[in-house]
Amino acid sequence: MNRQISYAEALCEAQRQTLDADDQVIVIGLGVPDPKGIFNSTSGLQEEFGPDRVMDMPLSENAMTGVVIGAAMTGLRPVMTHQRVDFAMTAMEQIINQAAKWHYMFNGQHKVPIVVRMVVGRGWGQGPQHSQSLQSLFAHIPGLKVIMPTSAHDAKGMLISAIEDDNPVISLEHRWLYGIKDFVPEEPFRVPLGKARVMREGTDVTIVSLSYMTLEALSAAETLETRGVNAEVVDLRSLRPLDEQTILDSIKKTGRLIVADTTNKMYGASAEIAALATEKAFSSLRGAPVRIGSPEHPAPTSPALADQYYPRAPHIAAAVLEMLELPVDGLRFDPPEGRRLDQPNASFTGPF
Amino acid sequence: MNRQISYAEALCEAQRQTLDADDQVIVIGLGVPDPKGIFNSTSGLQEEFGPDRVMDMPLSENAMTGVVIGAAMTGLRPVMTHQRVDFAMTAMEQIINQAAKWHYMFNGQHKVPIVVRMVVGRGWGQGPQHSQSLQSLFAHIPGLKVIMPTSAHDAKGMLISAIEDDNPVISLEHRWLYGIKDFVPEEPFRVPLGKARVMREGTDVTIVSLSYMTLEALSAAETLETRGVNAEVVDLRSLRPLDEQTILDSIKKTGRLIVADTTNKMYGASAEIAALATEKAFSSLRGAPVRIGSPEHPAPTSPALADQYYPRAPHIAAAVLEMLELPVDGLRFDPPEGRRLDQPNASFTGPF
Amino acid sequence: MALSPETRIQLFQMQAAIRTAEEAIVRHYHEQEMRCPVHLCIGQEAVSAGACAAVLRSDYAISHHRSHGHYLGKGGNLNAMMAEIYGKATGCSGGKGGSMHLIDLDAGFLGAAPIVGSTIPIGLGAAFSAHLKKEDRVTLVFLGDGAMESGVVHESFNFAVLKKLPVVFVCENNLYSVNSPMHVRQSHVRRLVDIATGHGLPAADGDGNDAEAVYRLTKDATDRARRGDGPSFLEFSTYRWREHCGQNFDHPAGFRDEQEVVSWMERDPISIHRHALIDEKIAHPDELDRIYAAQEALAASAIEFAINSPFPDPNTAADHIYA
Amino acid sequence: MALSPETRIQLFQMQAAIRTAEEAIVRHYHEQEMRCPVHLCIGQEAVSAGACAAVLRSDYAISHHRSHGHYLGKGGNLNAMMAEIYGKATGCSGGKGGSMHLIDLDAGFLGAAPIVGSTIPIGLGAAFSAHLKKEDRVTLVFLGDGAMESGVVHESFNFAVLKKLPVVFVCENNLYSVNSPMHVRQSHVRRLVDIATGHGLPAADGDGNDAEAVYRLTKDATDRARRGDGPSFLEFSTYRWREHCGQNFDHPAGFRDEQEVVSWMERDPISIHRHALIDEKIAHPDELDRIYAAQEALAASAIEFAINSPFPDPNTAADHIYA
Ligand SMILES: Cc1ncc(C[n+]2csc(CCOP(=O)(O)OP(=O)(O)O)c2C)c(N)n1
Ligand SMILES: Cc1ncc(C[n+]2csc(CCOP(=O)(O)OP(=O)(O)O)c2C)c(N)n1
Ligand SMILES: [Mg+2]
Ligand SMILES: [Mg+2]
Repeated sequence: MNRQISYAEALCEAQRQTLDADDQVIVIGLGVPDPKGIFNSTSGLQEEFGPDRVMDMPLSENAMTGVVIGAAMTGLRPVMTHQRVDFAMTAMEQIINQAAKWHYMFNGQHKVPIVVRMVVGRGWGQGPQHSQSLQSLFAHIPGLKVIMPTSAHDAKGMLISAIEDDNPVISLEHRWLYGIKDFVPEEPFRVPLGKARVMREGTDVTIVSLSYMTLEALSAAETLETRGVNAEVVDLRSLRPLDEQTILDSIKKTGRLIVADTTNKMYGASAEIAALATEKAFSSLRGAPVRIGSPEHPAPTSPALADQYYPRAPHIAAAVLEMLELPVDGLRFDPPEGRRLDQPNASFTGPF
Repeated sequence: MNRQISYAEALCEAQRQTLDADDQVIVIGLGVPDPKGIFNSTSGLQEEFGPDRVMDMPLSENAMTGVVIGAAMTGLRPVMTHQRVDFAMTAMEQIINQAAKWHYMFNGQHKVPIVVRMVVGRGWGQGPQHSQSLQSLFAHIPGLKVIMPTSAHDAKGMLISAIEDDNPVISLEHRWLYGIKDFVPEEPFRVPLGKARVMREGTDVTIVSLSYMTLEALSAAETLETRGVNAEVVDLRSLRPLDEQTILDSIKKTGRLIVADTTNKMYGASAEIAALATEKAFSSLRGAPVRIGSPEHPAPTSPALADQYYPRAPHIAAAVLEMLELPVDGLRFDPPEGRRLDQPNASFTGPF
Repeated sequence: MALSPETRIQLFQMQAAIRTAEEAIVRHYHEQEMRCPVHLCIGQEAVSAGACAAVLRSDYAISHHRSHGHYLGKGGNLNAMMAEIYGKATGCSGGKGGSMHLIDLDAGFLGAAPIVGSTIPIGLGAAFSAHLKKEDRVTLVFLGDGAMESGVVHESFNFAVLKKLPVVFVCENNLYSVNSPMHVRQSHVRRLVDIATGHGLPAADGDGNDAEAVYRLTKDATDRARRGDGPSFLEFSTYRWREHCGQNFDHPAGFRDEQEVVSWMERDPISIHRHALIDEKIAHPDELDRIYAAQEALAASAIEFAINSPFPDPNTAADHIYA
Repeated sequence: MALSPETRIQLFQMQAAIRTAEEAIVRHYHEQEMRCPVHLCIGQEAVSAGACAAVLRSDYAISHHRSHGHYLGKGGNLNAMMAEIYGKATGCSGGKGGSMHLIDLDAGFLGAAPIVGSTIPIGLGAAFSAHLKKEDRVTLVFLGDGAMESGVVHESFNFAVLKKLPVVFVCENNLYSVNSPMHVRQSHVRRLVDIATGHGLPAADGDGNDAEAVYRLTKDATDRARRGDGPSFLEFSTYRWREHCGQNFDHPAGFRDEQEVVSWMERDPISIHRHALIDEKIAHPDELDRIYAAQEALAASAIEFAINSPFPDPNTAADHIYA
């Protein structure tokens, strides 16, 4: 239980173990058998399970989504991958109108056990069409389950749950997480969908964060600690079903809410969390909830413009300090030595 | 100035007058020249302006959206129509990745003056795939403008503004509005995009409503008046840009907010309005904002199931009374005589 | 391929079953108790009957907005269809779907959905899973001429050919997409079969008002699929008599040319087939009339079943959101 | 059609311009100052040079992720391209776009965007507007073999043929989509030109490593378009030498068969063309070397221009959200 593996390895292991346990599982997507294997999250699977179970596909995201839906309805459990959520926009019709609805509209006669993995992210000049974080588009749709695992542990446990789930699950994975390691059990295990995770307990403020922003929130919490502020960090993990209880419990304890999303605020996932908090925990709130997100324009490509686009730990810390009417000076906004802001870490050298 | 015409006629007039004023305007969409002309909103236009300016198109929503984007970038002003927002899901890639971004990502060198009209709605057995209200999917995307005119007056004035606007404008029109009449000036006029409209002044509670729900809200306000409650009704009209000022001013006056959307709440447009209110008018709020929307499942087809799916005026009134801790009894939940709940009015007999 | 007399009479019977069901809807639709859009296939029965007769009950079929014929052809339960259109608990989708969402899994009818083009890859997915599981099972994917304009059909053709999937695309070319004639949507230099062959998809066309021709072409195609020789595309020319959606004729209102409508009605697939069976002495007119009348009675009793069925309990509206 | 010596030398020069620009990127990319993905077209220069030479500056072109060659071929500003890749204010998109979003409206290069397939209908829309406005203007739409799998290409072909639009689809078949070879994506029984002709779209294929052949086929196609005879589809077989994205070779890492790569590198379009010009005595080797060296110098100076240009002011990030 003290084995550390990366997020990508954890995803790969989840697929390997479910492929192994259940003949009906297949893995399909552009570049799945590619030596680089979707940021290494599918590496080696085709070699192990053969091209009938782990396969590439034509550049036909729309039809191929329909194909996995039809395959799922007739007994398979397909896991499909898109290298960018942006590419999946071509398949929205199948996801929103079909995958999300066949179970309901046929009164339970069909099941659509598909998992659609989509990569979101930022940095390194991905620009307006390769770095969107479009989770709220999926999270709005009843019939879908929508998850954003943050840690390698949850990546494995939630992907196994998703593959075993009888419903369409959209999994959004942040590119900057693939290399990050965590303690991950070797045997198969399940992390339930629809449960948030308290990553750090605190009493002064609740930070609900999504995906990569949880790392920024944890780092902000450390900074805040040095200033005597005790932040609770809740990693949302699932957008639908939404774990209202964990969020509300935390707010009831702290009386303050910050929501940190990986994208812009307007009509985004952060609005739902803020609305939920006020609708159901109004009397606990000691101040207005605050959302943290990128500005209301597409992501520019040049680092000179993009560096300012993404809020980070110091921005979260600043928002908390402001909320508590504490001085906001002396926060460190520069990246660590040897790293630029468009890389998750110094070893990351592009090109995607 | 005391001429009354229907919403459909108002839309048609807006298109006729812009087609007339500007050679670059074209109107295109499945069934545009159809004798029934998109719920009568395009009737007669092809006869008047010819098939090079007003035209049908192949059942290729995705490519045709690209075509109007390319045409717009090179000088035309296309108005495109989808008979259901559900069909437009096939074109999400073009709308989200392309239309919304070409101006920004090329640093202002391209303009994309397109209007994409989409029909939303409910009733008469449209069911899960023909009655969605997917406004929040568009409203989340920077670079798009997103409108939902409610009255015939605004339908005309906002469509003219949209056609003259140099940006991609998504217009969502509720099917139950097409037949409703209002005073509409004959000459061309503009209603600015990005401005909400106070439909009814009040002091006790603010109801922010979208599209058809504004009619329900107004009717609820009348009921409330008989119980001594003075409701202000704000017709949102534009989702992006969002008229924060009008909403916040109203909340500051009333201290209470109800948001009534045409669809489900989670991650929907109503979440943004509620989040905005708490973020920017927290201290004015005398209670938790409440959202009103449909339940978190697809729309069922049978009237026996669908009748309960859509909240109406009495539900809004009940929510207000609850919020004010007033008795909620005696509200009339039945439809008026001679009408069923799946029709906007008694003369509506389907089939769509 | 010579058809047995039994098969030929079955084809007649199935066309009668579809026609009488649709006519029953026509008779009752104005009562405003079937409260959902209906897309009738009167005039196109030969395709449904012929194509579905060529496959087994264990084979799959999938359809779109105009699915009544495909559903019944594949053996779908008539009472459950009518009840579904009436929004009743006994409907094949428990009232959640309506006319545009028919399903009968016992009969291998996987479902229908009205976003044009979208069920094509879903049906293909069923064929893909049969292929991966090495099941002896063919899938019929019904589509219209309008669907041939959607990009997803092209993506589906490519994947079907690439993986040699056991699927037959059955395209009913009825010349219209809603009220839009072919020439505003597709160039006359483009033939539907050529698009298929362009993808390396074996294609054939035939008379969609001749159930036996439809049967033969579909049988060939499904035989090939069963042999592992992959997918096919079949185009059948036919014609819809009534308006796109609803129970009326639309030529009186000027939507289509009266002459065009009349000339196609003169080529009524059912009476053509009836005459053939009589001329070739396969059946006596009285026998065929009896068959037709029996179907008529079934249709009437299905309507009655539907009317007498209970509505679903409103409290079940939130059932089956998740599996 | 015989090409003039000037045109032939221009074709050489343009190929050299593209090659040297790409090689300059290769030399500097590892410095990590071009901080965006780059999709190099080394090995494919003949298509860009040949197709673009066949059209006028006032004609339009549009491209996708691998657009450097198309942009330069169409007359796009080299300095502005390099500056864009470096994320500088002087870049053709002011740094907002990067390598995947080149544009030069003065040169009729409408833009490039990396969602595969998506720029095809947008280019078609430009042709549609030229057609409606009765402008004498042809649009070149560049696409790859991968894009031929996307549904939108099929929808676009249909509309182009339906409206007889002045557009030429120029498909570079380089056998790969990222690291996926043809056979996992498209059946060998499917030829790209057949898909086009299936739509009634006149189609031809040619050697994509022969700039003059590309020129001739494109000239024919654009002549037809200008005469009002509508769209065409051209397939050119060619090969990408470097990895899909980035500056390295990928065969040493085992992504592609070494022999395959080497055999295509032996068919280098630039040296083939160089030899032809020399053998046919159109140009002296020294002249060609001078031309090449001059392009090399321009590429180097473009890099310098880019490096010396200022970054955009961070405060301009929110400019141009709305027009
Ligand atoms: C994607 C999409 N676009 C538009 C529609 C509206 N629509 C419903 S049926 C139909 C006509 C389809 O024509 P065809 O495929 O030929 O079938 P037919 O109605 O003739 O049987 C259209 C355009 C739709 N349902 N889905
Ligand atoms: C819709 C979509 N799916 C997937 C991708 C990822 N992708 C980027 S380039 C590419 C390969 C395209 O191949 P091709 O069209 O042949 O162009 P080439 O790279 O060979 O020049 C892919 C799959 C994308 N950008 N867009
Ligand atoms: Mg048709
Ligand atoms: Mg390629």
